[in-house]
Amino acid sequence: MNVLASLMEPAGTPDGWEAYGDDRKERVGFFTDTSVCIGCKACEVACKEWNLIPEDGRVWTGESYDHTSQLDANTWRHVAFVEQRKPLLTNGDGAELGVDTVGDGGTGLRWLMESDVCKHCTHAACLDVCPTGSLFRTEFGTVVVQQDICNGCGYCVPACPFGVLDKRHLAATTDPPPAILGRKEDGRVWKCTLCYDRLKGGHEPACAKACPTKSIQFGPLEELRERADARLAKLDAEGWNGAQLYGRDPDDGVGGFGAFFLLLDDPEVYGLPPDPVVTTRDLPEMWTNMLAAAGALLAGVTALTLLGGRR
Amino acid sequence: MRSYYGRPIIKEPTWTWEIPTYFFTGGLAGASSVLSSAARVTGNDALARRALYVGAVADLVSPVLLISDLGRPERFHHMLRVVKVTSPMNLGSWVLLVNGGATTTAAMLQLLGKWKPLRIAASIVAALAGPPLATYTGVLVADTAVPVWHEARHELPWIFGASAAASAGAAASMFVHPRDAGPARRIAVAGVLAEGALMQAMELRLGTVGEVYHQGEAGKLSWAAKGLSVAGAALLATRGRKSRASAVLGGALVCAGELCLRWSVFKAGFQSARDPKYVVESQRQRIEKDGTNATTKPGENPAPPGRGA
Amino acid sequence: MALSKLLESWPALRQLREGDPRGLGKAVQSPRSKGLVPRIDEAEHVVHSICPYCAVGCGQLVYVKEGDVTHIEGDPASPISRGRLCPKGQASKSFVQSPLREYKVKYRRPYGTRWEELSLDDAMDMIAERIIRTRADTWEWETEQGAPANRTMAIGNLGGATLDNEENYLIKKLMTGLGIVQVENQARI
Amino acid sequence: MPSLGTSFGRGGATTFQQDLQNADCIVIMGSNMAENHPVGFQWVMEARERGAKVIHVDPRFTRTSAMATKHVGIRAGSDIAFLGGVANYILQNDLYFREYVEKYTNAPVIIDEEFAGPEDLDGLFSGWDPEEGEYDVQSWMYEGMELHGSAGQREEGFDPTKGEASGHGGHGGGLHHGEPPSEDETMQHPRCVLQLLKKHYRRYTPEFVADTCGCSVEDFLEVCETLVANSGRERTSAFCYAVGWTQHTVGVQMIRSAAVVQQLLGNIGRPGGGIMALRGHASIQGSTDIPTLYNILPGYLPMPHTEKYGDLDTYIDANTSPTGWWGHFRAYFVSLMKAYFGENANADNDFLFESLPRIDDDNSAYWTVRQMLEGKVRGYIIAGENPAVGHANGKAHRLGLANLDWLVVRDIVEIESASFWYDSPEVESGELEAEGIRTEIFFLPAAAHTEKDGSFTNTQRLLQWHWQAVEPKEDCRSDLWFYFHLGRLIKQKLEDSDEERDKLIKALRWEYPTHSGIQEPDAEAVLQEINGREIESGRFLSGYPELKDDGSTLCGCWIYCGCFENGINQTARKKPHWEQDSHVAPEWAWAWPANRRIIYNRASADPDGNPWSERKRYVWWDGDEGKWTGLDVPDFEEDKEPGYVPPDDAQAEEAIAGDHPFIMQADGRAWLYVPQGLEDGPLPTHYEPHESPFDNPLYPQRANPRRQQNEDLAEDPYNPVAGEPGAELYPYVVTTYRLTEHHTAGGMTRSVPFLAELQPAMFCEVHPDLAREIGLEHGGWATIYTTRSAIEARVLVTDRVRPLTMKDGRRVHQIGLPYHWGKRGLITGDSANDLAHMALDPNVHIQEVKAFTCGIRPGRRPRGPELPRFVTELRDQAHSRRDQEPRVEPEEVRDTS
Repeated sequence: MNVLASLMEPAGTPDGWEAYGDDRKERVGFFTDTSVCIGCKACEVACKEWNLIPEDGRVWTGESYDHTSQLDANTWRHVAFVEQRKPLLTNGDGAELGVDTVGDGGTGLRWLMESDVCKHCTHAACLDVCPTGSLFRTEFGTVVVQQDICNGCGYCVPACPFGVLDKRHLAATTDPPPAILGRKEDGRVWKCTLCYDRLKGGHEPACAKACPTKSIQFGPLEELRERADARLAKLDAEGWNGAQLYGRDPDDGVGGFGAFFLLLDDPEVYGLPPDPVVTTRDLPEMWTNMLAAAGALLAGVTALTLLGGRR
Repeated sequence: MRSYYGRPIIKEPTWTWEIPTYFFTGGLAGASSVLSSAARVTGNDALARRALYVGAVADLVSPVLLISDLGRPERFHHMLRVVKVTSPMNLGSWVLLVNGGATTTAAMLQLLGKWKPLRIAASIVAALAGPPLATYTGVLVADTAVPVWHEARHELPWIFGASAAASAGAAASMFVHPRDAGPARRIAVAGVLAEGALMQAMELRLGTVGEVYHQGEAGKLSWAAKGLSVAGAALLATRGRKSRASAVLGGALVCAGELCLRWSVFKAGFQSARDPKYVVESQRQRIEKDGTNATTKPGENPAPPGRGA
Repeated sequence: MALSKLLESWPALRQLREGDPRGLGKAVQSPRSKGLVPRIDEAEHVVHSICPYCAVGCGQLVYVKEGDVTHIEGDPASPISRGRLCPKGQASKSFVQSPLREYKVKYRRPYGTRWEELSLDDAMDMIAERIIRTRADTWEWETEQGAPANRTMAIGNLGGATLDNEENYLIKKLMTGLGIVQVENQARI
Repeated sequence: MPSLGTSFGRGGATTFQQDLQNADCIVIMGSNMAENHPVGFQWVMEARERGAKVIHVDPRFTRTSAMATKHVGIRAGSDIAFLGGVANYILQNDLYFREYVEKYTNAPVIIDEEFAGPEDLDGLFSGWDPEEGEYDVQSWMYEGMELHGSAGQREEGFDPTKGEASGHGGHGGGLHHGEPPSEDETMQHPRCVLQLLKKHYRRYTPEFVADTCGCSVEDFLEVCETLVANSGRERTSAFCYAVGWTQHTVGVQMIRSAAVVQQLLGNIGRPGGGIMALRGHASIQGSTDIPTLYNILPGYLPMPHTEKYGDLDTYIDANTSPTGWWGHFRAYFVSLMKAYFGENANADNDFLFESLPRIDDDNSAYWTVRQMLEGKVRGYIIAGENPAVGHANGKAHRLGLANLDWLVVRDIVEIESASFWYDSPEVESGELEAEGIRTEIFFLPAAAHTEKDGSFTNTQRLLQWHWQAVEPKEDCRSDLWFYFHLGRLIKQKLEDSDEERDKLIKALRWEYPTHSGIQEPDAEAVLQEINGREIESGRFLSGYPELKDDGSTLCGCWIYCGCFENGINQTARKKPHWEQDSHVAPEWAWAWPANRRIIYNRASADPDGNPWSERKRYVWWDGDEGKWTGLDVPDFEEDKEPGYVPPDDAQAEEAIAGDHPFIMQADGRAWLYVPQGLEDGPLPTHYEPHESPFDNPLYPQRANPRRQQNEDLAEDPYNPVAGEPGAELYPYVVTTYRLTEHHTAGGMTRSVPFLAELQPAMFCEVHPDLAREIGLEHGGWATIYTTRSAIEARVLVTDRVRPLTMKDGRRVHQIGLPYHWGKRGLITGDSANDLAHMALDPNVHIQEVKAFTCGIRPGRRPRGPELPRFVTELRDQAHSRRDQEPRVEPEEVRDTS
C-alpha cells in the first residue's frame, strides 16, 4: 500500500487539487466568526433561495430559536442557538463580567449563535470514499457533489466526521429518476457547494453575501486565516470568554477546514466534533490489514481442505 | 458529556437491509470460490461443484442487492466510472465484478460441461478474487466516521473473513453429502471459532465505544449470532459426519448465525452514530492521549497561514 | 470512432492521462460541472428594487428571465445595506412566488358560504357603485352640533405602511375628494 | 411622531442608520434592533467593533442583548422611570453639555407662572379638566407667549395643533411676532425650563429606578456613567428605539424622555448622535409624511376639524407660526390644494377649503372599529394590512368586519381579514357563522413590489425608488392601479351628477398617464405631482422655499418638494456608495427635507459655527466662503451667519437667530419642555401601563390620565389592576413582539416556505421559576388569557425572560409572546393580539401591546363554545371581585384647572 501512501499529498494541500495545474484557482473558503453572529438565519434562506433547495419541514423543536436542527440534504447552512448561564466576557484576572445581569444578582447570561456549514476539508473523507467520482475537488479547492453523477450509494454519509452530507428523501427537483423504477424520492446526496456556480461566475457565495454582520466571511483561505488570527487576538485582549478558532490549523485531523470558525466555547457545545479525523487517514493500514486477512482466508480454507480427510 | 441538545454529531448511514445481506452473500461467494478450487485440487469434485454453484448464486444475488440499495439504481454503472484506491466501495465493485464474472462463467461451463481449460482459468481467477471480496466489506464499514466501526478497523476484515469462511463451509455442508463434506464442516467450525475469538478481541479494544454490541438491536443480533453459529458448529462437529439431516440443520444454523453477525455489526454502527457521546468521548480521549485537536486557543501558534491555501 | 471517444471521456482513463491518479478532481469532473453558469449571469435584465419588509430600506437586485423573477439578492451599491439582506428580504422571491399567492378576484356575497368567481372589471364596477351608494345614503353636511362636516362616516380605508408613497398619495387624495375621513394605516398600529 | 416633532421640529429620525457607526455609545431601548432590523444593525456592530459601548435596556434578553456590551432588564412599561432617572443623574450632578443646552435648547426659557407639574398635583399637570378628561394647555406656555388666535377664537373651539399634526413641530407654538421668550441665560430662574426639569425629576433617584424598573442600582448607574462619558464635545451617543416605546399609553412621552436626555447631553444634530426611530414597515415613515391617516394632510398639515378653524384664514392663522419655517403654512396648504384640485381651486373660492371634509377629535382606526360594532360603518377598504391579526383585540376587529355591508380586501394572499367569515376563532367557537354574516366581500389580489414602480420612504426619511421587474399576473394589480381606476370609475359615474356633495370629487384633478396592457398609471407622474411645479411654466420645483401662497405653484407634499428637481427622479438615484466621498452618500436616493441626512446638523457646530471638535466634524460655517458647508446638506439657510440676530419685525425663518439650529421651531431651539403639541403633558412623567400589577410609586395618579379607554365597550373589557381585587387572576406582565424570521401579523411571511420553517409555531417565553411554580412543561402547551380572550402557545422555558424584583422585594414574572400567527398560511397558530386591549396613547391613538397583564396555565385552550365560556367566567369572577371595592381613579375626582 505504499503506492497509496506515495500518492498522499503534503499536509495542507487539498487532495486532487494539484491536477488542475494552470486551471487551478486560488483556494477559497469561509471564515464564520460567531462573535458577531446575530442568529438571523439569512444565510439559511439565502442558501435555499440560490440553490433551489426544497423546504425542510416545519417542526417546532423548543431548542432555543433553532428549528432547523442540523445540516442535511435540504439544509446547507444551519444556525445553532445555545443559551448559557455564563458571561460573555472575563477580565484579565479571570473574574467574570456578565453582559447580562438581569434580576436577582444575575449570573451572566449569553446566547451563542453559530452558522454551521460544510467544512470543505483539505482531506475530505466524503471525497475519498465516493465510488463514482460524483464528489470531486473543484479548481477552487472546494468539495462538490455532482448531481448528474451521484447514484445515491450513501457511502459519504457516514464517512463525514461532521455529519454534513445526507441523502435527499424528498421528490426530485432536477433531473428526476426514470419512471420505470417508480421511485418518488430524489435519492441523491446533497450538501453545500460553496456556490460552485456563483464562484465560476465570479460572485461570492449566497450566504456570505447575505450575512448582515459579516459573521460569514468569504475569501482566499490564506487571507481568511490571517484575518482569523488577528480577530482571535483582539477578542482575547477584550477578554471574550472561551474564544477559539476551529478548523483553522492545517495540521488538524482533516488538514484544516476550507470553511473554519471562531467559536466561543468548545466545538461539541455547538454539535461539532472536537477532533475530527479524515477516516481515510488510516486507509493504507486498513488495506494492508485486509490483504493479510484475505491471505489468511485463502490459506486457511485451502489448508483445511487439503489437510484432513474427505469425510 | 456536553452536546448540542443531545443531537447526533455524525449522520447514521442511509443503507437499508440489502447491505448487511450483501455482506453475507459477498462473503459466502468469496469464500465459496476458494473452497471450490481447493476441493478441486484434492479431487473432491462433488464438493468443488456444489461450492462453485453456491458461490455463483451468491455472486448473482449480490449485485442485485447492491443496486436495489442505491438512491439512483439506474446509475449503478457509475461505480465503474473510476478506479479509486481511496474508495473501498469502488474497489469492491471491481472485485465483485471480477469474482462474480469468473465464478458465474465457471459455473456455467461446469453445467454445460464444456471448455474445461477456460473453466479452470475462470475458477483460478475466482479463487484469487474471492478472499478480497469476502474481506473488503470489513474495510468498507471501518472506513467511516462511525466510532464503533472505525475503531474496529483492525479486526473487522478478519472477522468478516472468518465469518465468510464459516458461511461457505456451512453452506457447502448443507448441499454436499456428508461423505464428501469433511472439509466444508471443518472450515465452518474453524470459522465460527475464529470469529468468536476475534469478536472478543474487538470488543476488548473498543471499550465503551463497543458497548453498543450489548445494547438494542445490535445486542440482540450479536447474541443470536453467537448462539446460532455455535449451536450449528457444534451440531456439524458432533453429528454432521453421520446424519445428513444434522448436516443440513447445522449448516443452516451457522449460515443464519453469520447473517446475524453481519446484521449486528451493521446495526451497531447506527447506534454508535446516533449517540453523540461516542463521537465526543472517543475524540476527547484521543485529545488527552496525543494532544491533537481541531481548535486553536489564544496564544497557541497554529501553522503559518501560508500552508494549505 | 465513437467508441474511442467514449473511452477518452471515461474518467478511469482520464485519471491517468490528466495526472489525477486518485480520481479526486479534474479527471472526474463531469461536462455539466465544467460548463456550469450562475443563474444570475443568464438573466435577461436586472432591476434595482427595495426590500418590501421593514423600513431599513435594503437595496435589492431582481433578476428576470422570460418574464419571471429568477432570483432576488442584495444590491451591493446601497450605502445602507451594502448588498446584505435579512432572512425575510432574502426570501423575497419565495414571497412574490408564494404557493399561497392569490391571482384571481374572489367574491363572497352577503350571507354566502363560499367564495365565488368574479371578473376584475365587474368587481371594480361593483365597488365603485357601493361607494357611491353608501356615500349618498350617509352624507353628512353638518355634525349634530351643527358644525360643518362635508363627509360620510360610513366608509373607511385602512392600509398604507406597506404601500408606495405614490399609492398613499392617491388614497388620501381620492378619499378626501370623496369626503371619506376615516383613512388609517399601520403607522398607528 | 409628535414626540420628535414637538421636541425638534420634524417627525422623523434625526439621523441615518449608517451614521450609527460613528457613535461612541449606542443605547437601544424599546427596540430589538438585531432581530427586527438586522441589516441596519450592521452599523451598530461596526460601532461596537470600533470600541463603542452598546447598551440594550429591555424586558427580555434578545438577539440584540446578545450582541450588546451591556444588557439591563427592566419591567415592561417602566422606561420613563429609567430615562427620568438618567435625566436626574445628569441634572443633579451638573453633567449636561452646558453650552449646547444653553444655546440650542429651551432650557433658559421661563415658563408661565400658572404652570404646575405632577410633583405638585399628585401626578397631574396644571390645566386638567375632569369633565372633558383633557388638559387646557394655557398654563404650559412660555411666559409671555400666547397661543395663536385670540381668546375669542378659542371659544369657537380653537385649539393648538396636537397629535400627528404636531408630528411635525408645534406649528402654532408661536411667539409674538419677533418677540423672544423671556429667558434666564444663567438658567437659575426657578421657573426656567432647566430648573423645572431638575424639580420634576428630583425623585427619580437610582434607588427609585431600581425599585420601579426592577434593575440593580449598579446597572442603572453604569448606564448613566457610560452615556455621560460618551457625550460632549469629543464624543457622541445615539439612541435607537422602535415600537417597544411607541406601543404604550405613554408611548409618545417615552420617546420624549429620550429627546430630553439627548438634548441635555448635546447629542442631537451631530455625527454619531441623534435619535434613530426604527420603523417596522417599508414605507411607514412615508405613510405618515404622505399620510394615510385621518387627521393630517400631506406634509403634516392638519385636516380641517369640525369644531375648529372656521374658514381658510382662521385655519391658516391657527397653523402658521410667525417665526420659523411654519411661517409659510399658507404656501404649503395652497400648493396642496392646487395639486388636488388644479384650476378648480383658486383664491376666489378659498381654494375649496370650505368644501373639504372635516374630522372630529378621534376618527382613528380603533375609533372606527367601535363605529363598526355599533353598525355605523357600512363599507371598508383594506389594502396591505391585516387588522384581524395585527391590531390589538383581534376579536373586536373581526366582529366589526362581520358587521359591515361591504368589505374590500387587497393583499398578496388571502389574509385573516378576508377569511374571518368562515375561518376565525369566532367561527370555531360558534359566535359567528357564515350564514349569519351580512358582509359582502371582495378579495382583490395585489401586485408585489417587483411588479410595480414606486418609492418607499425608509426609517431615515430616505425616499428610495423601486423599479418594476415583471408584469403582475392575471388579476393582480398595484394599489396605484386600484385607486386610480376606482377614482376614474367613480368620477365617470358622477359626471352628470349635480348633487352638491359631488362637487368636490368632480373638482378633483385626476389625470395620470397610464402604460402597458393593464393601463397601469405612471407612478413617476404621481411623484412629479408630489414634488410640485410652477403652474405657469410647468417647471419642477427644487424645494419648499419656492412654494407660493397665491396659487401659482402646486405641490402634493411640501416636505417632499425637490424629490423630482430638474425633472429628474432624485429618489431613483443609485450611485454606488463606493463612488461617493463619505458615508453620507448624498447621491443615493433622496431624503426629506432637502436631501439632508442628519437634520438640525447646524448643531454639529458650536454657536460660532466651528465644529465642536475635530473628531465630531460634520457641518460648519466657512467664513471665507460666507456659507455653511460640510459632509451633509446644511439644515440651515446656507448663508445665514452664526452671529445673525433677527430684527424685531422678522418673520418666519428670518426670525431664527444664527445660533438656533432647530429651524422648524418657533424659537429655533430644541424643546426640553414642550409648551404645546402634546395631549398629556409638557414633560414625560412616569405612569403605569393601563393594565399593570403595580401602583404608581410616585403619586396616586396610577396611569396616564389622558389615555383613551373604552369603558363602555363590551368588546373591550379590562383586567383589574394593582390594588383592585380580581387583579390576582391576571398577575403576570405580558409583552408582545416580533421575531427576525417573521414580519408583523405574518401575512407576508407565513406564506413563505423558507420563513415558515424557521419559526413554525406560536410559542410563549417563560422563566424556569414561573414554569416550576405553575407546572408549565418545556415544549408542552400553555393557555394565556385576559378578559378579552384566551390563546394557546407552545412553551419555551428560558432564562432570557427573567422575573424582576421590585419595591419591597416584590417579584414579578414577565411573559413574552410573538404576535405573528393566525388562522391562515403554511403555519398557523393563535394570535397574541387577541389578548390585547384597545386603550390608547392620547396623542397618536396607538394601542398598548408592549405591556399589559394576563394569566397563564398549563395545557391547551378550551375548544369551540368552551373558549368564550372560559374567558367570560374568569372575567365575571374578576370583575365581580373588583366591583366590591373598586379602585377610585384620582383623575376622575380631582380638579386642578
